Amino acid sequence: MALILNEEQQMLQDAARDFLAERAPLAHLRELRDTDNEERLSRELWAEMAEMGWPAILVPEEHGGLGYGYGGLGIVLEQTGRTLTPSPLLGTALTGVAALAAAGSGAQCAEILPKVAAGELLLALACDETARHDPGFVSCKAESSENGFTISGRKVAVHDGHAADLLIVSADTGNGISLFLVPADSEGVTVERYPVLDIGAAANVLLDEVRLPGSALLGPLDGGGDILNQVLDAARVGIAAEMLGLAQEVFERTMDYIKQRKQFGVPVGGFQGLQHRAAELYAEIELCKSLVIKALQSLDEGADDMAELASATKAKLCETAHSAANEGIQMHGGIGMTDEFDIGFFLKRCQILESLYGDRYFHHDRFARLRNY
Amino acid sequence: MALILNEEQQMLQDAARDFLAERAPLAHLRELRDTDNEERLSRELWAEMAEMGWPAILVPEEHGGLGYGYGGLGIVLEQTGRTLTPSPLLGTALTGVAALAAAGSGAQCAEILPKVAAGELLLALACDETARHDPGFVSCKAESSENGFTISGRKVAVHDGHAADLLIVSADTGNGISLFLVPADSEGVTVERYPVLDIGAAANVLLDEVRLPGSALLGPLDGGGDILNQVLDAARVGIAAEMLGLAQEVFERTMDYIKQRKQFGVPVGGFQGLQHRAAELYAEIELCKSLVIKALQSLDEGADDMAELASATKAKLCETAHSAANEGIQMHGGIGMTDEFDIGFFLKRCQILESLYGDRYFHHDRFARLRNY
Amino acid sequence: MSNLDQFRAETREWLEANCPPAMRSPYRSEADLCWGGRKFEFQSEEQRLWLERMAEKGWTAPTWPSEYGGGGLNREQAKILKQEMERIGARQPLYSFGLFMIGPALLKFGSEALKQQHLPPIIRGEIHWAQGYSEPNAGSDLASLQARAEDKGDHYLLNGSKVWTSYGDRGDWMFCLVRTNTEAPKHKGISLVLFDMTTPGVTVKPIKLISGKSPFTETIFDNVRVEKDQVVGEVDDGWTVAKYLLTHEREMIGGTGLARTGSRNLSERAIDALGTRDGVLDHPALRADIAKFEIDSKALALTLERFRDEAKAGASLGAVSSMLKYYGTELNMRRQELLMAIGGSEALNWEGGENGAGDLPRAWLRSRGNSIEGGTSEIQLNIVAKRILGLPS
Amino acid sequence: MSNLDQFRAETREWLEANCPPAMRSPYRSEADLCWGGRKFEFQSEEQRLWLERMAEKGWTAPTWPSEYGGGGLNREQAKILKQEMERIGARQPLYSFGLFMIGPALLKFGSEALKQQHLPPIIRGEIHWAQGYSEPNAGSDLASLQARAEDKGDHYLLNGSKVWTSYGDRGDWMFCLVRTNTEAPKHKGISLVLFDMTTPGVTVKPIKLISGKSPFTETIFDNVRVEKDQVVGEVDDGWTVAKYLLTHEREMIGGTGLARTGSRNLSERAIDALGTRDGVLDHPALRADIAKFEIDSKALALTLERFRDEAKAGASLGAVSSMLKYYGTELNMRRQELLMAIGGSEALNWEGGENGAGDLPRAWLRSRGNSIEGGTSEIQLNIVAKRILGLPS
Repeated sequence: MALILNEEQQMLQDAARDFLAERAPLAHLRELRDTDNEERLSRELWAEMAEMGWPAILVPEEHGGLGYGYGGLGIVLEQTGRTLTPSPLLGTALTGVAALAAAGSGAQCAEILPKVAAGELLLALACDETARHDPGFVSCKAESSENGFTISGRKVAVHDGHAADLLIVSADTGNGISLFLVPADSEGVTVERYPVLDIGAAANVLLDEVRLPGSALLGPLDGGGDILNQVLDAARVGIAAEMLGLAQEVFERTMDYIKQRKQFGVPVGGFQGLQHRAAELYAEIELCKSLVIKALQSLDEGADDMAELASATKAKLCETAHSAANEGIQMHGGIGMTDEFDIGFFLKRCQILESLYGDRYFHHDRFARLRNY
Repeated sequence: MALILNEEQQMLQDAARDFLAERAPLAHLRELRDTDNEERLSRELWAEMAEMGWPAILVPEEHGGLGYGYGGLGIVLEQTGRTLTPSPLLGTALTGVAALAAAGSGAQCAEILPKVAAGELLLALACDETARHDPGFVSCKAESSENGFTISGRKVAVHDGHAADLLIVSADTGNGISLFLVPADSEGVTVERYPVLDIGAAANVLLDEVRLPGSALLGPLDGGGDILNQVLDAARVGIAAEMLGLAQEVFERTMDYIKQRKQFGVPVGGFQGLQHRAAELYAEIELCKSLVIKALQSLDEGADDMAELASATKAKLCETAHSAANEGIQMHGGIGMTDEFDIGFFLKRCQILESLYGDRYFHHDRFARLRNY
Repeated sequence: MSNLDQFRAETREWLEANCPPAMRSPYRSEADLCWGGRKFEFQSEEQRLWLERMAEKGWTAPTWPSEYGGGGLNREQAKILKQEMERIGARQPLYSFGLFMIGPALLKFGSEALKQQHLPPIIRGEIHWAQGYSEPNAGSDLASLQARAEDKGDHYLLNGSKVWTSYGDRGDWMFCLVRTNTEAPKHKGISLVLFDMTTPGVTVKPIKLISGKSPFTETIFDNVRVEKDQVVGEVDDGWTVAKYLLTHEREMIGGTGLARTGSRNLSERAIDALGTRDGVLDHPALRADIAKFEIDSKALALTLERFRDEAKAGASLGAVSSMLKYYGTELNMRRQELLMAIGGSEALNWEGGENGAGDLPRAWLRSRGNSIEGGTSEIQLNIVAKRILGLPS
Repeated sequence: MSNLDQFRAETREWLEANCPPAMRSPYRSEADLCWGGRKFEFQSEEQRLWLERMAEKGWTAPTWPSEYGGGGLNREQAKILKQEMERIGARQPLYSFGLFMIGPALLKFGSEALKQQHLPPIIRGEIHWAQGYSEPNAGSDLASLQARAEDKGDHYLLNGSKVWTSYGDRGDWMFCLVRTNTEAPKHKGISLVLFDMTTPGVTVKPIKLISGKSPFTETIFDNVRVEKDQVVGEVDDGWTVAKYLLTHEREMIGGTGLARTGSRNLSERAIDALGTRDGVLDHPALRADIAKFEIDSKALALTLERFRDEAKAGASLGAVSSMLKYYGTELNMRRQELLMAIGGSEALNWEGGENGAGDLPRAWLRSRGNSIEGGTSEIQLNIVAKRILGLPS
């Protein structure tokens, strides 16, 4: 498939850009923070996004979705990366839907996906138990009990966990990992919400002998490990798409600034020291664009080398977006360090996205392992 | 001790610089190559160096040496690093003398060191058996036999091994590593000489049931491992001193070149892109100077943290000298790629010194291990 | 017993007797530093006492002349005092911009009257000095400053503003670069003036950083009266004083990248967070990055030591302060980046974490400014390229 | 069956029948490439035959018009030919600067007579073209070239010299940038001329590189006669043609960093040299560097693919060739550095090693020139900064 957007995708991109410019530019993030919005999320905005069809992009048509696939959802995420718009897109519209599409029974899909598509239900994936991403490490235990399971353990740094209605939880079921659908209001579930550095939020989730019906099992018993990896790879690519938007936006804002900012009587963008760094960053961002579009297409195609490509993409975006965000501050000089100016928000969000589902170190290691070295 | 040269050392530095400028500037290396000198070494030059007292610098006074210590020898090595002068200084005057001083019996020292000081005997340390430095890996075996030992195995990449009269060989003696003094003309010793990329040479050494007298054992039986590490640390610091001279010289030549070389009507050294890279390199070289002088002083003082400091110094010099040599070619442009011009020789020698007794990867790892992580 | 040995013995005895035990414990945070000044609230009686006792001996400024209340020590004696304080882990009795910055400038450029007026209160920690250098539209190009001191006969009238004053909200007096001559070329018409920040017309506003904290302020001048005898050095020649001060500042900042006393080093934190495997840190790639950092950190510490030794031996250091500022700040930024990588998702917590205040991500964000404040890294590299390497403009 | 399907079937059949088995094996070294030209010695009868057969169909230049002997294929057909050749692992019948460089320039700028004269021998591999661009004192500043073509009425007389001509010693004809007008601004008085290198007054000298090899030559012109009808494009407007050619060259070089068919990839070589432990390469730090390299390599390959797709969709690429040249060459240099690190002391052997000819260190040293030849990395970054990012001069 050609590594360019098709006509439908270009229309989606234009629509997303226009909507975000009007309804959720960067000022929206600042407003959420400064009005002490507890959830750091605007439910009104989410309702509008639902009207735009965004939570339904990945949902198959038979469950009331649009079936635009990852290629479509990636386009929207890239745009929200530019505006740093807080939304449940990643946790719900991507990760949540991917998990149900990959492993959900007919009944589970029929129950949950239409609500997701309508923007009425928020999901979150609770898979990590340590400060460093390590989905294979699961000490959370689910034991069979009459007509269902009893699950206990603690999950940390659950993205969107502070707002989710339904948690997808990985647990050790004796002979492997299994995934479970756990309503956040179940008895025994404690959601410990905390603010993170871009002034979004996340949560640690305590599960204390939470009793679940048999229908809470998502996918095969003891067979959740592969599904989890598959869902995580989709999430990683989605995060990379968001980081691509972030990197491009911070870079473009910085280029605009150094073209007009004068020092010693000339624009600072005329100094070759900055120019060479800018040109190098441009090259890295171009490489990122290629990885992201290929990875999104490969998700839709179910490509064999998906894991390798997802790790390559996430690793590269972690490096490049971070450089772009750092250079954004450095090239803005003192003003870039002030809270009043927006450029610092890019670095904050970047750090969160880098950490989520594996940083550069994690993915360099995984990439090498997948290539057998 | 203050991190500066004392008066005696400054005089030694001046003398070395003057001698090399007159007798062994870079043209000397080129001449050795172009006249197809088999050994890639000038015996006449070595005799003159011996007259200057260089092989005797590290030799204790009681054995006919000067006892100037590592501080003194490092100064000379730094200067030969500037002129890329091929000589047996590293193998004989540093490594060889260090080994005897550390572990030699009175008789061994009395027999060998005066000859070394007089420039009449060349030594080489044969400790590696694989293409990557790993002194702890010793498959070469020495077995006790009547009145002595029988030693068999293969050593690779022996620095100065192509010219040495006496080899210092590490071998497994059952309960540890031991060191042996092996005359290169012993029966069963085959020296496979090969040219290396700066057009010096090195050798692989085959030992096939070489019979040695008991007096060939250097230091305690099975106790050679620690001595070897101590000798290697001294050698690493000496190599770092040579690399420091190399880095400074290639950097200074490059700065001179970009000040006068014009492009687009102005000196290329006026472009900020090059200026920033040059300034960064300057900073790295300044850090290198500090490590080298401290490490040389610490060798003379027998400091506790010698191993850590030697690894830090070698690692940092590997990185910095390599960058300086690469930038030397890049900033010279096309002419820097030609054999006719001298600047490329710095990169070639640099690569050899980097590889010798552990590259940057080896020493980063060792440094971390020594710091318990 | 030599004079120096005797000095050491006396110093040791005095310190043992006078340094309160609480002042011999490692710093727990920046809050433990004693900054002095009118608005300063002592953390403890011990802190107040320690300052008072040291100030009385002039040992808050050991090498300053005793006629102004300084210690009057020579270099060897000062070194011994430092060693003896380190021996018992004594804290610095006073940190202040007066001691580090305007004091040395006054000693070098100030009139006798200015020295007598300002040095004693600095030594006693009574006045917190604030720096008025940068302006909103003159970042790296400091000499293009616009704050204007108009000659009104017996005084100046100051209008304009300054930004990036460290802890300006704690400031009692300000040393401030102002334009006293608008006709001259931009480096020529500048003077360094001193004034009390309670003078009518001075307004101080905090600048909130991306770290959520406000360690800097903006200061606005609306017809502020500055006495003519409060000019340091020659009128219109303040740039000479400013350059001296900037060099001084850079050298101080150059040490930022080094592990500070009391702060746990990087590899120990990494082992706590990541654990070991086969005896080494269980994260090979991060381990290599930490080793590179620690080697560079060690090399920079040795370089500071070497430059001090060279200076003692009479070498002129000049622009190397730019190199130190550049390298030290870049190193500290690398350190903060590594701490974030080690911390993983815990390092993202804005209000929790180790000290319960989001210290880790806030310190990391704060460090991004290191390569901007006090002259950007780009400016330092320009200085090295031109003044040390002699590359053409 | 569609026309394209039919074309594929016929192509497959023809290739099966005509590509000699020896021409379906991977390249073992550069020596396996067929460069053509008067001085070329075929390595084998199969190599000669394969060139002859492909040239006869015009498939050495598949998309060139058939009137000049080209294949006359449209883009889809050319793609199918490429796929079918890859399917059976067929080697390229001919590599030449005629095909890659002067041919496309002639198609775009050349007179009808020049096309008829030069394109057919290029397609048949009969003439090896050499490039005359750089001069000893005009490196990156190409337009300051001095080689002078003096107007002698019906011809020019050429004096001066060129350096860095790839394989100039194999050259039959040269395309050469010369100054035809010394009055005009430096970019305006340049023309691109063609001449036979056997013309009296042409002297070719090898340039020995630090790798010990001589892939480049210097060419000296002493009153060399150049016919006036051998000017490509307008007289004095050769800069336009030169820019087109440089862009073309950069795009070609941009692919250098990618793993080539038949060459073993980095991680496999690393495993051979270093072994594994617990299932991963037994050298954690080098392993991370190799992973970063392989990720960047993959990303660059995808970027080349994406740009091709964008070009097909009508986008104008322009200066991105500078980015590709920059990144591709830097990547190849990283690759060579990693190979040296993997090789350890074996990589230092100047005459031994894997192929018994010091290939590894020589290739590494050769690669240092990648960021210089064809426009330095600095020049490419300047072009990106100004033409793509629009940063001011």
